[in-house]
Amino acid sequence: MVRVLIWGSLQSATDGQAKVEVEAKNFKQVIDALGKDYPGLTEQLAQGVSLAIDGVIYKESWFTPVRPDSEVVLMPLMAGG
Amino acid sequence: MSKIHVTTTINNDPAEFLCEAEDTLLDVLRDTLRLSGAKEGCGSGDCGACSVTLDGRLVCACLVLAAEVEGAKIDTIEGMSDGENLHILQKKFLEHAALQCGICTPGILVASKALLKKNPDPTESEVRLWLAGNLCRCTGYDKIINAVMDAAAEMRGLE
Amino acid sequence: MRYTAPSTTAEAVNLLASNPDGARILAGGTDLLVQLRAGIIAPELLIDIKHINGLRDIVAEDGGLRIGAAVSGAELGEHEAARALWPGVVEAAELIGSTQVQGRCTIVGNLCNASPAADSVPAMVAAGAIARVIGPNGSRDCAVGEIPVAPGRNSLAPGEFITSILLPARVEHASDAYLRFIPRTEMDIAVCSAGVSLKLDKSGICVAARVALGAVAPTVLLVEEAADALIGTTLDEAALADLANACAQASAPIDDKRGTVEFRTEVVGVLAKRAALIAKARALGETS
Amino acid sequence: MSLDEFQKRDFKVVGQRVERPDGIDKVTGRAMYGADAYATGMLVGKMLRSPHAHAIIKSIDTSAAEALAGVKAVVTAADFAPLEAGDAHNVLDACIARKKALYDGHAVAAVAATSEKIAKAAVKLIEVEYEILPHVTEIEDALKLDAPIVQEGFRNKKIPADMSDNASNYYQFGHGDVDAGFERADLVIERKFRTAATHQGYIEPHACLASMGPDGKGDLWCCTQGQYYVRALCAQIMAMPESQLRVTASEIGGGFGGKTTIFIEPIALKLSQKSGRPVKIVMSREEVFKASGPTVSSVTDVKIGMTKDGRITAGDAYLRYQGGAFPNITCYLGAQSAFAAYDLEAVRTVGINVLTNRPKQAAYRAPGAPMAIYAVESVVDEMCQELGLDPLEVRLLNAAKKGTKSSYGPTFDDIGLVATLEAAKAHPHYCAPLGPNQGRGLSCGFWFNFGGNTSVSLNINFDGTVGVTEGNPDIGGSRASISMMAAEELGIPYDKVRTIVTDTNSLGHNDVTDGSRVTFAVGLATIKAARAAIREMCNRCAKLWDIDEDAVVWKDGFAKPAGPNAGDYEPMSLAEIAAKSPNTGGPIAGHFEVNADGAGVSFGVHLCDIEVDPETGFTKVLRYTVFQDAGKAVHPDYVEGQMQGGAAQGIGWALNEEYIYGADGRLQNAGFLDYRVPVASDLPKIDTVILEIPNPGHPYGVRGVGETPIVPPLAAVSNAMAQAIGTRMFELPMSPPKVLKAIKAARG
Repeated sequence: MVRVLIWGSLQSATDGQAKVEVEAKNFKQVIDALGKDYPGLTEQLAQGVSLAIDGVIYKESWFTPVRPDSEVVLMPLMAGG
Repeated sequence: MSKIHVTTTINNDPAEFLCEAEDTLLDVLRDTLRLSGAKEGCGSGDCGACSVTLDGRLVCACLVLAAEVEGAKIDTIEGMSDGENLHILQKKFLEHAALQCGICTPGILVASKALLKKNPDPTESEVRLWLAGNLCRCTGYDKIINAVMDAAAEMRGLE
Repeated sequence: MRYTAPSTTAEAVNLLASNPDGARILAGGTDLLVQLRAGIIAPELLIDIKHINGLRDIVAEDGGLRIGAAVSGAELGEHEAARALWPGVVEAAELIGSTQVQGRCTIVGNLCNASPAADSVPAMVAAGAIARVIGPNGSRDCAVGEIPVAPGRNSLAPGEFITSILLPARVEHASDAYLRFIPRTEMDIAVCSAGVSLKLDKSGICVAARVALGAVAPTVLLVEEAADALIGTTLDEAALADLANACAQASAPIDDKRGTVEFRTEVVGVLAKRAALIAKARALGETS
Repeated sequence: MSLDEFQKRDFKVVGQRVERPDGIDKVTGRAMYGADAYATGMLVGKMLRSPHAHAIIKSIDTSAAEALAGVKAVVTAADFAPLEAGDAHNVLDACIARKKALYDGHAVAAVAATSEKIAKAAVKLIEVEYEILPHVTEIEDALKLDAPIVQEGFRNKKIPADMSDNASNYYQFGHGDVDAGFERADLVIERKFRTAATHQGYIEPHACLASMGPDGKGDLWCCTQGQYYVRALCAQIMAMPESQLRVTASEIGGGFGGKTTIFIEPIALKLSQKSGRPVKIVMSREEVFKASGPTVSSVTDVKIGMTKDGRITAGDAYLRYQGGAFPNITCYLGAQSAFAAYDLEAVRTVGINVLTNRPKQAAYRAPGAPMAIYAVESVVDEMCQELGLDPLEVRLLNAAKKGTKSSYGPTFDDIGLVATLEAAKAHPHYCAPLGPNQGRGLSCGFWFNFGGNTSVSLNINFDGTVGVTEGNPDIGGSRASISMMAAEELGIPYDKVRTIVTDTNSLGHNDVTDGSRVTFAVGLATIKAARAAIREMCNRCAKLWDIDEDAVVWKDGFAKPAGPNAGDYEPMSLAEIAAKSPNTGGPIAGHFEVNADGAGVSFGVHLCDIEVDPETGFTKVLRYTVFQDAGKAVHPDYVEGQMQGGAAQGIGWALNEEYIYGADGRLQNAGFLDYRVPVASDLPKIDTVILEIPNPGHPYGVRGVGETPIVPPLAAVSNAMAQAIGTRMFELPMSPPKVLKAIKAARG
């Protein structure tokens, strides 16, 4: 299981939990599992999200591996100027 | 209405064109004569990107009517280098990395050349004041000022 | 639109008179071209006066200087005699726009454009400058301060235009100065401004003064109470405080994107004080 | 990407100050920008724009314009097929009003004519019947429950029920128990800050030349930060396949985020399609201010708790951003970055977005962060003042470092904040004496930096020179940096390499030039493409020498036998291998395509000294120093240039730049005369100190540098102001009337 940190305003969709556990080995599996386990997250997931995996922000790379001890943080989709 | 015929000298070469009364010198340079080195950043004399000299006087080409330049002598960025030989200011701008996007660069070079002709040994604040009508949004002006000061020193050394 | 460049004033007057609504005088064009582009004006005819004999000259006259209507700010700034005679007027003229704009703009254009914030106008009013107006009925002289009548409107009759400005002669121990406030160091329109001209006696007491303010009323203000505050003093602290008060009292500015009523009222007095001190130092020969 | 890309090495080319490849063109006036393109038979396109901030378009009559001789096409929103909700839909609606004009300057129609004069005349002949609606342009007004609703349908589910329908996004971040943190504090300060909307102020107005053929193929030339994104949006809007639209990016005359989207391009394409001729549209400066994408304005509440020895116990921020009539993402970027510089046990930030009747905002250098960090850094500074603590020591005490759990969630790897703070502390600027009416301000700054989709192709020419093809417009000298990295990796001189920025159909996709990504991501792809070419060159040598492929290695521009066992062969230079390549298998090239990650965050610290005229409120910037971690400065001149340019923009934002709307909802200062960007005489020398803490995610340690430098100036100048005038201001810009008012209020 991988622990994923959920940002504050999304925690209403995770029963108030800041951290949720999902079964996943890569970026895509994290996103898929989050959507499946917590349907309240789907609106945000559809808008786009980034994942910070061990401190590095990934925008779309589905097959970036995630280890059970990885620090995984859900973030809104990052774009800039 | 018939167009106005204008005979002039641009970068030491004879030039003729037809224009309408409302055409600016910048319109004619860019669209008629295809000298597009002068840029239109504002069209109201506030940015200096269209700087040229008119009978040796630094002006914004957007604030001069084309019809007004009959018999005048105009110098633009296209005439700044002597064939393959860049003007010292042009060389110094490259050496000091005094440009980023480069859109303001032609105007700033023309303005700097006019300054050094009038004042070969300017202080840094004189350069800054002279160039206050040439907006640059990329560089924070620092490297531009360094390049002009360095060019001035080198040009004085050549005299 | 048509463009024409007559070679005599008579021709220019005729052209102007025969196109009463649709003709505009073009000298430096730094206001005119901006207004054309913005569609604020759409004249049928532009009359370029730069080719009229004498209009690009600065000539001595009765101890003063006559400045042609087509003399650019840069040309005026390079004129040593003008700088020496009326440094405040010249420095005001040099504040119009950038170096590029200086290459074209004229003090007559600045005056006729009738902006309350025109830089050269308070300085010229403080200097007691006289405009020479030519028109269908010949020429007449008029105090510079009578030219602007409202923002964007001047007192010239149909067919009239200004051919020159006379900066009058000046006695000893007299000088002038002009200051404006802008948020940046350059490239701005005055938020408020003050021109001060004064004359001292041998002991350094002010015996005559003119104080003119810009951008604090629909047109330039010549403030007699402000001058009175200086006359008879050495421009001590109390006199300067009275000057600032008189300026504030006389001001009737507006709130707009460039400044507030409160700011303009306060700062115009500060500028008048500082300009008065510069004019005094110049009159005493302490600075140029 | 692996996290250990970086390997220490001695650089030969990287780090030098070489001449840029586009330099000659730019100093001679030859460089071709957006407005410099011509096509035969070209028409001039002009827009008709709404004079109203908010109005229903009841009808548009274009018949008189169409009848005018010389007019070849007229376009309104009705000419575009409706799009599904999403990015392209919003972009098109912002380009041309469909049912409602949403802001002053919103285009409602466009014409293409044979001359500018005719086009202008035709625009005047278009008659639009408007039903004027009440408008709202300010954040706090837009949030009132009785406010006019700008657009329906953008409210998302997370927005609290008691909030106006103009709220479109709501994000909360943070960790720890904030309330308990405040309990532990010796001092808690809460303040409200406001920043005005500003504009990127690039000197080149938007310009494009569109050419659509009757066969459905199109070409578009435009100034943009991302030709591929322009293609994607325009193809969707024009309902054409991407392959049939080629977009070429011109030289770009400044962007700073403002050219990451489109404003005129679909209109030009549609006019071209309807007229059957090429159409050029060039925005006027007034149009740029009214109808491109300025940045957001903001209102932020910040509350911070601190112990008396300077440790921050908790931070809380509530940030509201308006970015015009459409939703935008600055609310979460700002909320995430607000406290990024600090190692905090408890932090909470909320960011919301508010719709108003203003143009759709575009990114502006580190979007969202400058306003957020201005508010936080102002409160930290005030607390230092209150507690009598040194502001730099307090930042050092609380600074985020490797292992810190960031305010937005992830744990930091190697970062340069402490190093930049130490550099600032050691710099003579920090202890230079100050005179009366002078003040010194300090602020930290932060930006995430991005990687993203990137394609690079690198060709070894037969004569031993190298061509690099990349797809990101060069906005600040990136072609030089990319050539340098190619030369470094290949072991050849810089002048043997030429890098060009290509069109959409000559190279794979590249994301927009944003997020300070180009030197990082394109550089990384270039290095990898060079490595691919090197592998092939080694293979060719192995064939020539008839040895195993693994037995050839590359060193300093030569292929060599791997060791004594591989055999004794004279090393072959790149040029020699290239010359023989037709004989050894054909042309040699390397390419690399990646969605790059591992960009590495960037921190900076700015020091600013100002002097204020207490009688007029005029502020003069006396001295300014920028300290920033560049990871590895590939071309130090252009790294310094980014640092100086960002600082200058930030100083403008702090002191004089602002969008001023009248009560009528119209923009009052749509020109460079009254939108006051700093001029040369407004600024002092801007000193720079580059630090190099390698980014673990890049082979050379490179981090993006372009955006961070606009973040600290807002608070640095404001903190200097507090010291200079003896009272603190809470609103930007600190223009003279406001400064004088603050001085007078403090005097009582």
